[in-house]
Amino acid sequence: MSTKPILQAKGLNKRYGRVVALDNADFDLLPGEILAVIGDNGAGKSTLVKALCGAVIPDSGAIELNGQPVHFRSPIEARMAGIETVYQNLALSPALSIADNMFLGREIRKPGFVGQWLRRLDRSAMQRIAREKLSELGLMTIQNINQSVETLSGGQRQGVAVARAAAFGSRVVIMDEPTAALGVKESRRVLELMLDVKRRGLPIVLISHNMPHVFEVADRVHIHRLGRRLAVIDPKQYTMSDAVAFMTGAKLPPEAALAA
Amino acid sequence: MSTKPILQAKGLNKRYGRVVALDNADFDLLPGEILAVIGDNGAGKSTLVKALCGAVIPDSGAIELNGQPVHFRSPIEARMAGIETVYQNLALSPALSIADNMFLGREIRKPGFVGQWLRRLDRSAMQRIAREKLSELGLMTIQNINQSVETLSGGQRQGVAVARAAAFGSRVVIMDEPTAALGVKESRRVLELMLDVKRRGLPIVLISHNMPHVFEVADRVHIHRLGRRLAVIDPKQYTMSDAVAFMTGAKLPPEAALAA
Amino acid sequence: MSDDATGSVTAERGLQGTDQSVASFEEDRQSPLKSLQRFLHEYPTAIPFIVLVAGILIFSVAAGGRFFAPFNLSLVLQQVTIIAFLGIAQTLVILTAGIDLSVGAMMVLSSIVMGRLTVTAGVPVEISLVLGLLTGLLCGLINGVLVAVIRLPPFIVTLGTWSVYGAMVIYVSHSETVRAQDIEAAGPLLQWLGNTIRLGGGAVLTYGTIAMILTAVIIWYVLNRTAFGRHVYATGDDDEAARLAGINTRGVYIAVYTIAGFICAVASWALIGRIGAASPLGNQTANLDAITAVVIGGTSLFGGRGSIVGTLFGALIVGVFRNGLALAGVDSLWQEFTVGILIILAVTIDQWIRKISA
Amino acid sequence: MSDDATGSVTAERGLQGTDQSVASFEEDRQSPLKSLQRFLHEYPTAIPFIVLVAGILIFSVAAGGRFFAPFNLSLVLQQVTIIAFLGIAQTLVILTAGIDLSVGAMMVLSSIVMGRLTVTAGVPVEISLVLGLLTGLLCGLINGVLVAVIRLPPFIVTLGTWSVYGAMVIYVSHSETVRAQDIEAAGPLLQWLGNTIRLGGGAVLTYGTIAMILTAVIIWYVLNRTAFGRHVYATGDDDEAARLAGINTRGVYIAVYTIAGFICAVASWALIGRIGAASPLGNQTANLDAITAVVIGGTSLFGGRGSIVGTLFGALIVGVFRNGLALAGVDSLWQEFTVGILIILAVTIDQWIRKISA
Amino acid sequence: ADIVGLITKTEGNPFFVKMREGAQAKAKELGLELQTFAGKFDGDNDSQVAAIENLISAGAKGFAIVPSDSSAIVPTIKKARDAGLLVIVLDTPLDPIDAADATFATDNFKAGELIGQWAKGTLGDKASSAKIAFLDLATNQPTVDYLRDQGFMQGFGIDIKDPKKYGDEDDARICGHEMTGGAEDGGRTAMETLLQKCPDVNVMYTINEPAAAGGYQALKAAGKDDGSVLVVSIDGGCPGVKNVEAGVIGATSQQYPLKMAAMAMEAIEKFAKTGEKPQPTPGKEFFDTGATLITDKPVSGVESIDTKKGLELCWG
Ligand SMILES: Nc1ncnc2c1ncn2[C@@H]1O[C@H](COP(=O)(O)OP(=O)(O)OP(=O)(O)O)[C@@H](O)[C@H]1O
Ligand SMILES: Nc1ncnc2c1ncn2[C@@H]1O[C@H](COP(=O)(O)OP(=O)(O)OP(=O)(O)O)[C@@H](O)[C@H]1O
Ligand SMILES: [Mg+2]
Ligand SMILES: [Mg+2]
Repeated sequence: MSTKPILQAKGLNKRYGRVVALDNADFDLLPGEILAVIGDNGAGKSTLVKALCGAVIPDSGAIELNGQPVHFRSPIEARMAGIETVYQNLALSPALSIADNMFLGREIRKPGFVGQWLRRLDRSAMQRIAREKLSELGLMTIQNINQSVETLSGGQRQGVAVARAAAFGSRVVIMDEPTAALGVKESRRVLELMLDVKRRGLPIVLISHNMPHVFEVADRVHIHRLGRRLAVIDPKQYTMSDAVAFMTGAKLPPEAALAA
Repeated sequence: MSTKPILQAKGLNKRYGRVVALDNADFDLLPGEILAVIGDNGAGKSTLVKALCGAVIPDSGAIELNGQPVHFRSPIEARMAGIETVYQNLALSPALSIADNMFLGREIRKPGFVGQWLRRLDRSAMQRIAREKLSELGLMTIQNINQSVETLSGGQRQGVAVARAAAFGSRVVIMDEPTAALGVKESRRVLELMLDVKRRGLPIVLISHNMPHVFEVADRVHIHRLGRRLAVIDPKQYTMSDAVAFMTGAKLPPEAALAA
Repeated sequence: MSDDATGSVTAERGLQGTDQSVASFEEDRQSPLKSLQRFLHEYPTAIPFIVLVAGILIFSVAAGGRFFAPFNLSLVLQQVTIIAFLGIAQTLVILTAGIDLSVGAMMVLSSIVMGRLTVTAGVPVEISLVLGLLTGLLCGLINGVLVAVIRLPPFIVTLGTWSVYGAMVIYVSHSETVRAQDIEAAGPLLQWLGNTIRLGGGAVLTYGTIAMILTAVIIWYVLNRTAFGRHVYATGDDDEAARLAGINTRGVYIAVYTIAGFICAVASWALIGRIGAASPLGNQTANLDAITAVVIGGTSLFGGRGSIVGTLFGALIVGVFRNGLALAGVDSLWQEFTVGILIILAVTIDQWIRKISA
Repeated sequence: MSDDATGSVTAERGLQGTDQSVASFEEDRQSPLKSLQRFLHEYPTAIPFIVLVAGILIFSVAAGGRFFAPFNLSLVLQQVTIIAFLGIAQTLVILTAGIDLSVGAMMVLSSIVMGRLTVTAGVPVEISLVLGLLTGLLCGLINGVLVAVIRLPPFIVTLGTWSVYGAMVIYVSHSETVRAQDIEAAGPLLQWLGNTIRLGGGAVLTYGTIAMILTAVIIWYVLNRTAFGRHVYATGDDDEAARLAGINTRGVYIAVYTIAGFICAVASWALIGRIGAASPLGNQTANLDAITAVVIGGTSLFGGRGSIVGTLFGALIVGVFRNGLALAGVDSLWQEFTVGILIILAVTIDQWIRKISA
Repeated sequence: ADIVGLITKTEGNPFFVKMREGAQAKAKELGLELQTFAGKFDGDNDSQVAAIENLISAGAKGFAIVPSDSSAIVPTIKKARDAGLLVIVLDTPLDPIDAADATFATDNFKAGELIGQWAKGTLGDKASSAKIAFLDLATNQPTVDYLRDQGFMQGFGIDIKDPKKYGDEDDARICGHEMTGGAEDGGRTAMETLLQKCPDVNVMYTINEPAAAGGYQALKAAGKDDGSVLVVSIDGGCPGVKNVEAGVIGATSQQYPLKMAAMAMEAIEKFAKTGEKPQPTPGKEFFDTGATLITDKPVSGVESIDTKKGLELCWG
């Protein structure tokens, strides 16, 4: 806890009409760590990360990146600040191809005049890289990189979104349930990929309902309950069943964790 | 294997342009069992169950329900035959309320003249029942049963779809990754609910990537690979790692399972 | 065997003693503005209503007492009756994410059928009335079948049938208006919806307006209180999901277009009541006006969201603007100009209220 | 500690030695029909092309040699030039799930500005041409800002600006045509796009048509070969997803409407070339014709799917039908009727081919 | 000030714009408050009904109207007259004509007849073998449309059959009818099509001068702008008369919207002051504001004025 958090939020609030999605929520992400965020359905986890990456503007609260206050008004700003996100609903354009989706908003242009002045896309480079990234994830069953995303299976789509974030994140990578629709093999790849990314020095925020995954890769676990951070625990000091108990309200977490 | 299958398919084929989603796939569901269908992403599991419940019309192949050949041309026909399905993409209407979605296509009308002749809906009855069903699933964080589905969290939506199928299935219940977005608590409820449904005598088809879940509840496991049924195994005779090995092609299943 | 199930099982040990209460958050005490916002959030139709009231207030000042007179206000109601009728029909269709460009043509065709049969062909007026209503129904059914069974885009279908029904109008009518005097002689029943009720203060209500309001109430009931209504919304919202959920979306499409056609036929009856005659000309822009009313009323052109009440307010907003500008003595050229700007403004205010109340 | 991780770990032991090859399925040998279907599935724009060819063949028989003469075919090309221009502008907008009802009004306004400045105000023709082009651009920009920044529905915005720009046309022009002779005297440059190139066989191509084709090529390039084009498709497909994926959707909307306005201004230049004069009249149906061309060309009104090439074919299909019917001696009443039916038929065939090839 | 109204068919047609300008000038001179209305398109009856209602509601003394649908508007006009307003119909008479207090009309049929006679006279012997292209207004044949068209045929010596519609004639000299919408682009496309149908066309009848200008562009493109095709039109607007002067149009029938509107304003003012209603031209059911043939190539037996005179009288 001595290092300064790379991404930090204090007292975030967000309500939708009557529904309170964030209720004075705090958040810290330390450099180089994998932070898991767990919590019941509807606890406000997705809203929290959306607030962190500019997709939702909180009603109140402060966010700091590297100690500097930031006010993202759109996901582009967060992305330019180096925060890359896999959204729970994936944020893919169904009618576009896999390669197009991977490079949406950061297309590669051809070298030289054609690219500089005619702004022509380098299709083949993008396709090649897209295929590489997908292969790293082991998404072998994708037969055609120019297939439109709407023709992919649910898991294949998720793979595309994860590959995109992992390939382009430069400061923080946020993943909202990246393995929810993935098969055993593909999930394993995503976990390995996360460890890879971590090795590159990038911190990761992982939202997941899969406790074995969480306990396998996370350095710290942020437990979210009823719109706020309930506690942060060290997965090496608590068991899965403790975590689940805290998260569902069956047990109260110890003071130390609360203070974390 | 002595009992006659309640739902059976033989030689189903389905292609989308170049992509072959079903390649001569077979399928059997025995009365009263929970049959898990596992396979890689894109193996064709969703397409298989869609073909079984009328959402997709296969290019060729035969389907029998209770030994009678059936040709569902729409999901309504399958539903009228008693097959209820939780689709992977949930099939909910975002702008409608939770209660409306639960009763879509089988609304309850008021008793007497108002219902019979003016066809007036019994809103309060539907809301009451909807709330009951959701509570059974433990979806406590839903604050308002008249909330529109688009305002729910991903997991909450899945809960609504599962509750709907479990409440109305009369012959077969099919669930395509029902716990993918659910929390630990909610997943547990769904598993319990499945066992409940099984106890009522209804057979269930469960598609899932979660091996512990599959091995906990399934009576038989249908392994799908590259568009066809590779094998059917008994989860009591094989380990999870065997199943994963078969499904990913790391190992070949024994002859006996292949013949099943 | 079950050597593997341990992971999930151990994790779930933590579930014992789980909190079973329903989550509830404290509501902070609300300022009046906050509660207004919350109110608007829950009743979005209130927004066009507010715009309407604002419009009435503005013109009451700008155009003086003549505008706010009961007679004039009831006049506005008469003037928007036809557009409101078509707007109701259009709302149904738009709720299913469709559009019906042929509403104006169906209305004119029905009115010509009624008028010509009665006056030229000498058919008893009751029968020609029924045949006229059936004409609208049939036209709507054709639209519906093309949309639902052949699965053509509604825009194209109704653009095509608009031409076709328009040509039929000319063919059937020989481009001649069936004169009011002749209708009055041969079948006054056709003009029945033109009768009026006098209310206090000089206000005058036509039967046609009452019929329109009745129609609106019925359709409102159907949309909000019956299963069919829910199916309309679900189909418009996401028709694949609705189909998977077991709705006969095809039936919904056919029904919606057919009902729309029928409402247009009723509108044609009211139209004869309003102008006395059955005219083959005109109502070319009725489509656009009706769609405008629907959209100003807050119904989404992408389907699944909207309401009949909104459409009525939408029609009234445009009617009030046009009437108010005229009474304020604005030149006809600048009337168009101002109506254009006011339409944009009305929807801007709507958007703005929705945003702050979201 | 990690006493719990066993479950998932044991399951994954099975992953060792996983098959690493890319899945591939055998393709059965294909019949010619099958390969046609596959071809159509991959190149959906081929469908309007087929309908077009079919139309040409039919009229070559029905209307005799007069129709199939090179001169007549080039005439059809001239006749659809303006609609195709507007259709290109409209395609851009519709691809973002919008609609622009003001294209016709923007075009007429630009042409009036060019004509009046040159002839009445005596401004040098080069300057008035530029000012005219800027007029269209500005009108489009206004549409774009209203759509993107205030987030109003495009239908309402452009309905409103249609009224506004229409009123401006009347105001600026005093409803008077700027005569062809006067333009010829004061600024023949405005009529430059009316010049023609003679091809073999009597076919005649105007510079306007060439400009239209050039515009189509440029927009095609932008849509298919640049990042901006991808963003247009993504925004139209699902604008929330596009926003989350880091696209400046607001910028896309503004750009698209502005470009559309500019294309309309170029169209107005071609229009002066075609009719010689700058007229405040007409082009009332241009909007609808342009949208029809877009939709027949296979572009979805819900955004994200479609192509410029389809729009060109769509415009040609309607042009061929109208010309062919007239040459076949069909009465104008039945022309309307038949065009309506043909529009539906064309799209039916399209749907049908797509279905069998799916 | 007393309120008076003017309701025209559309906003965009110069004919009606001039009418509005005439009425505005006269109303200002007489100290009246003028409210103007227009339909959204040719044949827009509904907007005119609403306009009349608004005038009743505003307490107007009277109004002048160019009816879009001369019979469908009648019941509404009756309502206005019952409410004590003076109703003057301009340009196109009502059906029945006495449904209005007064009618100041140009005789559109007569206007057509004049150019028909002129064309026949100009062609002389060739008239019997002429080939005529008709550039009409719209498929639904609004009143002006068939009156002008049938007037022309009558003047040219074609059996018009039903005088209330065109298209039912069987004279071999008719090449065909195409719709122009009364605008240049429609005129050009229509004439291109008719030229394809009948390459030997030598007479082009046009519903109005914008259509004529558009049609002329088609002739020009086909190399037929050498005077081999006679162009006739109706309206007599200043650009139209200039086109006659330039030889684009052979002859046009001039009408007088400014005069019509100004007279209507005077009549309403008089009625408001004295209760006196205007009287029709002796021998006719309406007050004829006249139509004059304008051409620089007069034909004997058809009265006409030249373009110089025409430009003095033209309306815009
Ligand atoms: N756009 C919205 N409008 C209204 N309510 C919303 C909206 N988005 C989220 N909510 C509500 O806010 C609460 C928190 O939602 P959120 O998606 O953050 O939950 P979550 O923790 O991510 O759940 P899950 O694990 O199921 O994804 C839920 O009760 C949800 O209904
Ligand atoms: N509508 C469609 N159009 C084209 N291809 C499709 C379509 N639906 C599915 N496919 C393809 O068919 C194959 C099987 O898809 P399916 O959804 O059945 O897989 P799945 O086994 O359910 O995978 P997952 O576990 O990821 O849900 C995939 O390769 C997919 O790309
Ligand atoms: Mg979430
Ligand atoms: Mg699936």
